[in-house]
Amino acid sequence: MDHPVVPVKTYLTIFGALMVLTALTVWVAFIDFGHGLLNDTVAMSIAVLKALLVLVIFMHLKYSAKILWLIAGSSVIWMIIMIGLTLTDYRSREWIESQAHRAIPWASNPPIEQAAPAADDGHH
Amino acid sequence: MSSAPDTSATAMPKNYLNEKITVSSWLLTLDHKRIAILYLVSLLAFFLIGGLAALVFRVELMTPEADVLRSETYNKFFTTHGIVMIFFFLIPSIPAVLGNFLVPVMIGARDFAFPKINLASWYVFMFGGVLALIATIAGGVETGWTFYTPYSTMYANSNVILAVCGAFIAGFSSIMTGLNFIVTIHKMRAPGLTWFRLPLFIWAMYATALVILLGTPVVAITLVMIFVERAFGFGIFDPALGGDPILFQHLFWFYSHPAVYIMILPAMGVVSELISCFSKRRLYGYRVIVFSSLAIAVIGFFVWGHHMFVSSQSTFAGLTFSFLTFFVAVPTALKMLNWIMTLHKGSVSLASPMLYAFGFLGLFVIGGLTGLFLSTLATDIHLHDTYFVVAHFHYVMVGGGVMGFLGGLHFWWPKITGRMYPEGLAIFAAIVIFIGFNLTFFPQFQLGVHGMPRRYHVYPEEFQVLHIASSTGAMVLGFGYLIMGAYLIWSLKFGKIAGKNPWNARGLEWETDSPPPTHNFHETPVVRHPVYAYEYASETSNEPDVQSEKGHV
Amino acid sequence: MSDSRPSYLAHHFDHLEQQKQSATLGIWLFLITEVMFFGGLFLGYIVYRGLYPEAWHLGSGKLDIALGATNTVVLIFSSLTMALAVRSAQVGNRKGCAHYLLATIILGSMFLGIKAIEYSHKFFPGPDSHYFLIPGKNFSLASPYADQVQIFFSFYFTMTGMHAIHMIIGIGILIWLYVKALKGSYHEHYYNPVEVTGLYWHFVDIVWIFLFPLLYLIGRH
Amino acid sequence: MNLLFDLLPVQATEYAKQVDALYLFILAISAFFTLLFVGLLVGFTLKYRRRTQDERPEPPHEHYTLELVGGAVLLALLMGMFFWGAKLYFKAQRPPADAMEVLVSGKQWMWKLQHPSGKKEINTLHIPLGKAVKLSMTSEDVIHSFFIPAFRVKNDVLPGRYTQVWFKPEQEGTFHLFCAEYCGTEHSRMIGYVRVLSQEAYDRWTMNLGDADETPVQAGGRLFAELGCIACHRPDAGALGPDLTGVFGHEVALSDGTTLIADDNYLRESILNPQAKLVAGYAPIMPTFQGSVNEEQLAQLITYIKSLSN
Ligand code: HEA
Ligand code: HEA
Ligand code: HEC
Ligand code: CUA
Ligand SMILES: [Cu+2]
Repeated sequence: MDHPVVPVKTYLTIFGALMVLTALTVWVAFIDFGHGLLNDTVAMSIAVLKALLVLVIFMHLKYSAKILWLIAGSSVIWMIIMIGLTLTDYRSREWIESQAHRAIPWASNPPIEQAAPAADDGHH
Repeated sequence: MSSAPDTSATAMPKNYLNEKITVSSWLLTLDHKRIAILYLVSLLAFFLIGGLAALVFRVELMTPEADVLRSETYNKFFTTHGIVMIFFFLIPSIPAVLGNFLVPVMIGARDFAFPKINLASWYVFMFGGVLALIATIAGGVETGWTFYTPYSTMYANSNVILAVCGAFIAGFSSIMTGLNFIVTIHKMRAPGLTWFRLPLFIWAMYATALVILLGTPVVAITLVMIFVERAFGFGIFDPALGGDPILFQHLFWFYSHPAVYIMILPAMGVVSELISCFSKRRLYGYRVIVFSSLAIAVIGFFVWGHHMFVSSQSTFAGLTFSFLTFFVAVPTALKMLNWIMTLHKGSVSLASPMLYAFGFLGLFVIGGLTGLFLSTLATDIHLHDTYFVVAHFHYVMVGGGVMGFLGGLHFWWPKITGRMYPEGLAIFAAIVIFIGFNLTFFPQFQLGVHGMPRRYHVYPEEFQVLHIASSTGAMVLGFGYLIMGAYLIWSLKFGKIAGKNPWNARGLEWETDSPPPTHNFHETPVVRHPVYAYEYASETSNEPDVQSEKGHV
Repeated sequence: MSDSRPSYLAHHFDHLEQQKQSATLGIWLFLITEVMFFGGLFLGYIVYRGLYPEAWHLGSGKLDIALGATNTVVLIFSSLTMALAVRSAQVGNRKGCAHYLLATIILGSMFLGIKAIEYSHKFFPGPDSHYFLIPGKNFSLASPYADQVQIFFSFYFTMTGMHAIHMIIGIGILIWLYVKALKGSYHEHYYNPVEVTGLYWHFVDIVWIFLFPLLYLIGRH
Repeated sequence: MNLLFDLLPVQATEYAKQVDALYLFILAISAFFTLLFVGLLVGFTLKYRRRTQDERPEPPHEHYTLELVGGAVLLALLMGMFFWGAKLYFKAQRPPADAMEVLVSGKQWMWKLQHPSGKKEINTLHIPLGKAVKLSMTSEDVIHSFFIPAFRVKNDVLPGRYTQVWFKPEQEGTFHLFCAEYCGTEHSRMIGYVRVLSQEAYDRWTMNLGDADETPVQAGGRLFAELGCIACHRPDAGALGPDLTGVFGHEVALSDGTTLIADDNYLRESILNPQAKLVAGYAPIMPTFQGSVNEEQLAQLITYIKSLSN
């Protein structure tokens, strides 16, 4: 079950693609898409694409057993768990502290500053 | 109990222990069994250091005033105790000693996939351990084992740098061990040994190794961040610059919560083996136990925020983490259920290893259930950072982890050394340890509920009575360990020869000599039966066990 | 079986295939730990970038995009030579393997050299600039966000520093491989070490593929 | 109280009683399962003890009904704990609107407290009976934690941020106050008392010693003038900065299009790091006051700004 030998041409093609993508990501960084988030999304998509090319061809994932896909995948998933759950804290800090108490229907106390009236209907 | 042939032969057949006995043959050995012994000796030394530190501060806590130690010294002692016990004793304990010894033998392999990495892991471990000891003993670190910023990076003394390096380096040794386990279990099983014929101890090691691989690197990078902030003045968590100390806690607990499962899963694996052997039957719900180990390993990564309910992480995050925490309790509870049901209609005998298994069950139930008080938001607000937490984690770590380790050590002692220890003394010591343990830590629940904060050097007078009880218990506990240490050492030379299979257990490790030869088996075993096939004479034979046919009375 | 065992088959394996698969599995598992290791830094980066976007733009603007891009090219190029080194070994071209390894070493060192130049610009900002960008007591930058930019630079140095350490370790291993490859140790029947090192090297490349846009390219528009 | 015989510590608030009810609920479940478990353990061990050396029991059957049912029942119990705990937790997170605000500043190794009347004290907190009290807490150095066991409340006290704790004492007396987060050498001496006095006694206590001090609101107003805030934050049309009247607790539109509710942390940030969140329609000209105000002054400024919203 030896890995098949990948032709040199494939390697060169991938290398070329990586170069093009590098140029692209630099070029695109100087264009204003109007919203910062969009720039980030484009930059990250290109980076993910590049990483995939390296993983699949240079690192022979394409020719490898399923278990290696599983490993590569799970490492990314775990990183997402770590980052995602931590961000539940950061993303919801202001949200809850100032107003979101109302959003929890079964918690019955009035929120900090909006005294009685907001509490009557309890949930919006 | 044992049908060991009571030969008076003093010379053992050639085995891994007596093959070559020069110092370099030990220090440069690539044999996983010898590496396990190296680990065993070093870990017991660390346990002794950590335990003695505890005894000293327990003595200090007998009175409300400061009389034995100064505040600074007290803080250094509990920090040493925590760091040593966690990073240098309990995390490596079962994997590095019993796992190292048994994984290849239990799966019928000649060695681990990467023996050199295995040896390197011990050296790395010792290097980290020595650094940490220099830091904690020679200089003194006083941050607690949790290294919270900004205290650790801006205020505590600079020995913290060394301690951090020590813990960082020890992490590598964990990773090396974990990596070896997974690759070996995947690639080197004996013919016929399918995944669902693996002993539960192997499954436990596998799950543990997963947690190690996914978690340890995160604490490593966290320690690196502490290091650069402390040593080079980089601002990472510094609130003065707008840094967030809570971020440190997230990173730290992302590893350190799963780490508690690194400590308990192996003990659970040991207990599964013990219960099966001393009830003489396959475990009830074998697959449930397998999958619950994996479930614990996975869910364990989702709950770290329960250490931060009052840290002022967002309310919503607290809610999320509390909710998720309850889900780890379910697979654990299922394991408990299966263990109990294995006894039902079994053939139960109470040899000393089984006593430890029972100790584990009784104490871990209490430890685990008190975990529920802590994962419930409102009660944790009150109980957080009190002695209730201290009692909780000693019940799970000492009552669970250490009991499992000692049970396993007793169970496989004849395999490891080729000799039996005196059973009567062993039972006595087990009982002393059990009593001492409860006397030490049960009063701490009451202390905690009444508000006694942890990491307190001096405390209000009304807490004294319970503290005295606890300190007394610690002495009894230490005494129990002392007896145990004494008879184990005694048995090395004077113990009765054990023979291949003193417990009449199933499993490949019992099919080879005690102690095993250097390459574990004289010829590669072929497994022919399901796991724990007590109805057959042995794992590899074709014949049903003759005894079992007439076994039912 | 023992009479037919080649010298490069370790005693505890049954056959070459088992040894090879173990090595590959092992290195991939190791790479998991690397992902999580850098993951911790990415987490910190994301949290602070969310809190202080302006500071992140400001800090990123202080980095030299030309040097960063050059380094990206150099590193990807080294990944290519590494892949070709593995391939040469696979097809039994012992000489080619050594040459490509050497090329990889040189490119890797170039990367580090350029990195060193970049670092030195932060240490010695030149007579006419009014800032000093090494985090710590002396950090100075005329900006209301100076403090938060300092956090940016703490991350910049920690991330690229950790990456550079990985490169240095990689180059060390490559040199060792090169010496053995010169002796012809790697060939179509046995090239595990080259392959495993290759996987590591590509991984380090991937880390840089992410670091480059995250550190150099934000807020350029 | 007697630690040996009392299951629970003093319950000096209504909230404490509610927490204890939950505590007893979990305790009952725990006791039940522990007893059941140990009972089975002992029972099975006796009943099925090994009688002959070569006894070989039947291997158990492989079906999973017991596990499924058991797991489901447990999960139900656990969710009960979760919701009950979460409900109380929300209560603890949200002080009533009329709560009296006491400023708390933690410092290695003491608690500095300041009352609305301006009265300051260290390590002992005097509060009136039956009145909701809210503590706005911050730290001058490391993380501390404000813990009053009799009220079942606790929250970490962080440098660079405000956190809060609230309670409504319903029993006169003296209760422990502990620092519950390890904060260095004298952590265990960072303790004090909470004295719950009747309203009259509290007023008398305030009068006796409190006349010399200005209130935080007064001090904040003075600082507002002294530091020059007033120069930009004037309630007239041509002012450089927004009028701060009625800002606190209300929605603020930011220049990036988002909105938020102005709370303590927002005010704090606006003063220390004004560029972080710009108010829509204003230039980023406000200087930072990082370094020119200390924690105490900052707290007074914020209290003053809050008072503009009443
Ligand atoms: C081996 C180590 C270990 C283990 C296994 C556990 C297991 C658990 N722990 Fe523990 N814990 C620690 C070690 C461990 N812990 C340590 C070291 C700390 C403190 C760190 C520090 O701050 O220094 C800590 C702290 C800690 C906290 C933070 C407390 C605080 O600081 O405020 C919390 C909160 O949720 C918690 C919860 C749990 C839970 C829910 C489990 C669960 O996994 C338990 C599951 C088990 C059971 C539930 C029992 C068995 C089940 C039955 C008998 C069936 C019946 C059960 C039901 C009704 C469900 N632990
Ligand atoms: C595995 C982990 C582990 C273990 C085994 C122990 C074991 C013990 N711990 Fe533990 N403890 C922790 C982990 C552990 N601890 C952690 C993580 C903390 C938190 C630290 C922090 O806050 O930062 C802590 C904190 C802690 C505290 C709280 C301190 C404080 O907050 O102020 C206390 C107080 O009683 C305590 C007591 C004890 C006692 C009496 C033992 C006893 O069980 C010890 C008994 C052992 C001995 C007495 C050794 C004797 C051995 C022999 C005599 C011979 C054997 C010889 C051979 C076999 C050759 N520990
Ligand atoms: C040079 C003028 C100037 C001075 C002096 C000044 N500010 Fe401001 N301030 C502004 C401007 C302009 C804004 C609106 C833009 C922004 O958010 O930064 C503002 C915003 C604020 C806000 C947020 C207001 C809102 O509507 O949400 C607060 C609170 C505040 N300032 C407090 C203070 C305090 C307290 C001081 C004195 C210690 C002070 N300011 C001094 C110009 C100033
Ligand atoms: Cu302040 Cu502990
Ligand atoms: Cu935990």
